[in-house]
Amino acid sequence: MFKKILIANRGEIAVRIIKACHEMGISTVAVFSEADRNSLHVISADEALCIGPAPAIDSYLNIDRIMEAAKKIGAEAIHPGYGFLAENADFVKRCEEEGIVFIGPNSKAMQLVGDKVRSRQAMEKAGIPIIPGMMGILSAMAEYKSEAQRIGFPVMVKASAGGGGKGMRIIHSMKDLETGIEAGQREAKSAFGDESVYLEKYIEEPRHVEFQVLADNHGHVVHLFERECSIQRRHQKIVEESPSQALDPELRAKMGETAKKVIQVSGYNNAGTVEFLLDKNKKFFFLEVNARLQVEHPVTEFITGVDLVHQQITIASGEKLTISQDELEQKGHAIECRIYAEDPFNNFLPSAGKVFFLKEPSGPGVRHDCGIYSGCDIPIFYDPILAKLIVWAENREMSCQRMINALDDYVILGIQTTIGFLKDVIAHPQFQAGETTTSFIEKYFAQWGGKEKPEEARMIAALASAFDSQSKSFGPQVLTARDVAPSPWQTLGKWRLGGGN
Amino acid sequence: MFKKILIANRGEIAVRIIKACHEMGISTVAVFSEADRNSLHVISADEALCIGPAPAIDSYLNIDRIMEAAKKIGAEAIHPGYGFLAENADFVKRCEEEGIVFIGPNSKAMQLVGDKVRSRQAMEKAGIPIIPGMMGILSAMAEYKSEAQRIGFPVMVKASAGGGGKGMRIIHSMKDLETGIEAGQREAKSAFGDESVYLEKYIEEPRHVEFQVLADNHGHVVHLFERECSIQRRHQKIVEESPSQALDPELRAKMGETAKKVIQVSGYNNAGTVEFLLDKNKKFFFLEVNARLQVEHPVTEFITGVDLVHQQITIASGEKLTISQDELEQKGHAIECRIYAEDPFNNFLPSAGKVFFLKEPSGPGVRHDCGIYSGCDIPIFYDPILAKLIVWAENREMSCQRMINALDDYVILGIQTTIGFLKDVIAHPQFQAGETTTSFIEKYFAQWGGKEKPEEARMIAALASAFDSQSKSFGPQVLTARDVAPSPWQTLGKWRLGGGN
Amino acid sequence: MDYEFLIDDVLKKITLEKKEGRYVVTDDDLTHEADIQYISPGVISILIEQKSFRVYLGKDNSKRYVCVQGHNFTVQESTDESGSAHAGVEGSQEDKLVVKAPMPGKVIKVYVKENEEVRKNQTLAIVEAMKMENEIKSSIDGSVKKIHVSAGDLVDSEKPLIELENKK
Amino acid sequence: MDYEFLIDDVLKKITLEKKEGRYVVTDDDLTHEADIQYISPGVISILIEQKSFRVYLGKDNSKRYVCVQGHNFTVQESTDESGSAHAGVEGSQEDKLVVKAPMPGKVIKVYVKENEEVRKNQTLAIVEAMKMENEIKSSIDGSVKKIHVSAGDLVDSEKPLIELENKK
Repeated sequence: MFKKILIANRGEIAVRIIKACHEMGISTVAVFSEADRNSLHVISADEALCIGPAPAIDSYLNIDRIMEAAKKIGAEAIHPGYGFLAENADFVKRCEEEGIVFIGPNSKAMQLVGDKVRSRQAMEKAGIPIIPGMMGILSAMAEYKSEAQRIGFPVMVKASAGGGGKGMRIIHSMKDLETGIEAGQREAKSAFGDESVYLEKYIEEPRHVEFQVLADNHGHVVHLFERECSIQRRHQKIVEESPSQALDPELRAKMGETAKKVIQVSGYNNAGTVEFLLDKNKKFFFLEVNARLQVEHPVTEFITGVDLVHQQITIASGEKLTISQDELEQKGHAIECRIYAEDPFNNFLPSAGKVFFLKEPSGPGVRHDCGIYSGCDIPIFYDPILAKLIVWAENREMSCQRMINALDDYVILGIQTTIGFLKDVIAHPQFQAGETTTSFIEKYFAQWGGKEKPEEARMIAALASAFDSQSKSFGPQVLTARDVAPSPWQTLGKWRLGGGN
Repeated sequence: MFKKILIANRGEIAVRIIKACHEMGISTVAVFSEADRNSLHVISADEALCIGPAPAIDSYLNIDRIMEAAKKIGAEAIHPGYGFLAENADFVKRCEEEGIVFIGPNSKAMQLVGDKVRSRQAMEKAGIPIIPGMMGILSAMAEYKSEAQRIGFPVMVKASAGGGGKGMRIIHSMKDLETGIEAGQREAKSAFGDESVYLEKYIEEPRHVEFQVLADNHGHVVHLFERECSIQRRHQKIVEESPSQALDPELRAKMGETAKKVIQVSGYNNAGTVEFLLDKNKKFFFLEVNARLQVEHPVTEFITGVDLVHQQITIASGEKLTISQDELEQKGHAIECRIYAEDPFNNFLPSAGKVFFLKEPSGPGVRHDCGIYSGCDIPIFYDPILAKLIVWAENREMSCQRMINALDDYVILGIQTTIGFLKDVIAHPQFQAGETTTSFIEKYFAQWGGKEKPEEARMIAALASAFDSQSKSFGPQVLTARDVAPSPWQTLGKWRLGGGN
Repeated sequence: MDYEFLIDDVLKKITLEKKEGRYVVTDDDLTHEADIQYISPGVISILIEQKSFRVYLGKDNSKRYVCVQGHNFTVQESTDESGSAHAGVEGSQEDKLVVKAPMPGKVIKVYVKENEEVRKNQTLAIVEAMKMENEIKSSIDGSVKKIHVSAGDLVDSEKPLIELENKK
Repeated sequence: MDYEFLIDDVLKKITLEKKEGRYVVTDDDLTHEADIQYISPGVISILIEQKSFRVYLGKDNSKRYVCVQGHNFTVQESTDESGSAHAGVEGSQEDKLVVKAPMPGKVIKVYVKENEEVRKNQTLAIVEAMKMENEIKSSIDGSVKKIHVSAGDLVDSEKPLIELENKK
């Protein structure tokens, strides 16, 4: 087993990986940009190295600096988390060449599944159901037009190197095709350094159902059942759950076997996720492989009891899988809500600044994977994810209740977050009924403006403020505005989401 | 289902019950003594009523005041937690008479299992294995002496009304019998208002293994497997786990069936625990029924996935059990550590005062049932339990690692606690090997004085203090000593434990 | 004492007096007795009759952030100063002619050239930050007077990007 | 600046200087450069070379409570004042003759009578609190001069329970 692991990431996922390492007796190294000196992952690790300026391209995406840090500090392995270099095949290759273990798939498999067009070809050949669409990348706009014609509108523009909604766009008619493809190319380029995009048939109101997979270096593969991630905003998952309300045991087994086959065909190892779209007729299509630990992995950990980060590290160290498919079972129901630094009252514009107060929710069946603390700054340079709230209960009904209760018990002051919005999503009758599709938010929350706040709460807020201005001792300290990035987002126009996981 | 429940308790268990009620959509009422105005349970509840002065006898043990509060506020049910009135049959009867639902067993069953001597008789009659000892209560000291002679030393003095180590004493020879019985009677009187004690054969180095049971009001009984609670200090459990390392499936099934029979024989309903001693030859003896929610109930919740407080409330509302014995299984391994306000460096003397800082441990598989917060006062009037740390992992080895890691991540400043001591208990080779008996602490920790603190940590402590005295902004506030009870315990002589659960 | 707060920009008046160790609150015409305590830094416990409220409070130099029962409020003392600061948000006509970077970020694309005519709400440039693209739009019908940046530039907050001029 | 602390009652000297935004620490003869920040109320982050330390710090008026890597320390500034306070703990011979209640609690039993002879460490009474019984013992060989309480009494901290006198 490794003695020292470098975590090439930041935020909640870096903190979560650090905890897993400590439980396994492994020493941890954080790397950080100049904007992240006081971030939680730096404070939580045993060692920490600054690797460059705030822009990710100069720090968290800088392969040379990360390799240099790993060598300087004597790390035997690197965990990439999600985002940043997690799915960068060049980085994986570089690790392989320099004899540092990359905790993730091998570079060849990463290259294949990372190239959406090539992997579509490979999967079609292996008999995996795929969405009708282009089977190659084109250069001329005219060719995209004729392909779009062939597939039939609406079509999806997707980044070949992509994942997680980056560079993705729905195009409803020929007149929007050109600007849509250009925007997709630009975002793809900025997110992955590769502007290739392709077109696929747009499937209406599908469910997004993905299967978690573990594959060791010795050819053993198991799946750990599904997560349903249909609740999305701008192609970005915001709520995930397991089990999916749409699967019965038969369909689950069939999709699980398909997921394992996808992994085998790809020559994939370590933890990965096989994404499917499930249409209204319960027909499923292979979408892509996410070659990393997913944001939503805790959902699977809750329902199977398997610690996926422990497994990743164990597999990367060369050990054989000790879990067999027969032993695995889904128990109870888990839901995850992603907590973003975004203002749901104002078109979900990012909200950077200082967190003046944090109260983490807690209780039986409540897990909070957190990257922030009272007094920390949220920089403007990175993904707006602050934390994840995950709950487990015996059944879906109690799981929803527990989530609502935990969101009620969750306080973040100073910046805008999605907490209140998520509460209304979980409480929505259609969500409670399990009627979840990728159009859910668009359909039921396009006009969302929050509920009227009760007059009593407003009176209590005034009372507390009056008390605070009389009170000398024991109040909160005035945190200085030093280092607080200005938050001008509120005053601005239309934003487009260009990233995420 | 109930609309409003009054919780006749304080501390972590009251907070835990309040959370369960909120998840079930039930409004909560806290009651508090004058010493507890600022306690966490008061702040967490929807409503709160002061029921009297600090001494428990005038507040938490005062049946009239609690009934009055319940009626005034319109509570339909009372949850007693553990300790205080939880096993007081008079209180249960009073609730029954006044039409308020007591969330626990009926008064008749409570009376039977609460009388250790009568229940021993009943169990012997039903063919349940019991420890050799007295079958009745005596009045004259001379009779105790002849009974002790008959049973053979060493003998245990036990409170007839007792539980949780209260009034319990081991007597090794005739010359210690009289003072031992007197002390036991005094403690029993003070804890239960009943001085009756009896004698039992003392079983050497047994394991303490108990079975969690749920029984509805319609005659359905299930057991939720065992908890091993052998790690005790002065007959007080401090670490609990499940599964027990001493049971194989056959013995587990046999003990589980016996536990269910005990419950049936007693006419018992709601949640309860059947305690057994398991000797070196894997022979087990019925000890007693704990007619309440146990401190260590989260261990069972983790390994079975059943929320025992939800079940208690559901059963009390008259619903049928929806869990069947076949569906129940033990999954993974859970450990609980009780966090006491005691000074392990000084003979575990209680440590009252102000908590200047609290950092709660967290992470996957970590649960913290907590009754305190940064800035709260620990009053001297009640049980020294502050919180419980419970972890779950796939197997016992990882569960131990996770516990050690979580204890490392746990900070309480200002008062002395058992955190450091517990870390050494879990890390002890004999604990890791599963060699746990009720003599464990006596055998391996009699001379415990903590490990040498590393010089580096001492240097960092000095450095931080120096920095703090230079620093003006952002440091912790000096919390005023107002309301802090003096903590003179450290300077005193020998203490005897007179209570607990 | 009388207090006037802007709570989420709506005026709220309240009176709070200390009387024999307890507090008396007057809200509109209703008077309550309240037991109010700072129990922990940033946490206030309020008991009014039997009701228990836990309030979280954070503050910077000008604002209080308050959370009551899962509802977040922004509370400002209602003074002349805050009133005028409010009015300032609108900005002058002159300001409108200088298009500034809304936050530190990267210029992704500039769509216009100097002297080009533009319409109100036409997209002039795209600036990216926190993984989102922000379309910078024209506030007027007019023309481009000067362009200060080009694609790929890193810009600081408030940095002028483009100057416009009104139609002559 | 030079600091002298009593850490868990053991003297520790350290020097801390601020130099160009960073700190220089001298501990014995070793000098380190350190990056030290208050990141949150009561939480300090220290980076020394690549090592990362998270320190928790609480304080009352006379003491700091510090936790480093799971180890708790009590830190006092080593001044004359703290030294003399320390010496005061021992108490005078006169004090020893008045047996006081160690804390608020309840007298469970008084084992002695007035004028009864007692030996050093003999149990005089039992006081109970926080569910534990505390045996109150004689500090001298002598006799009981006066008894101020009886079983069942509630006593406050520092309340005299029993007065002793030395053997004549």
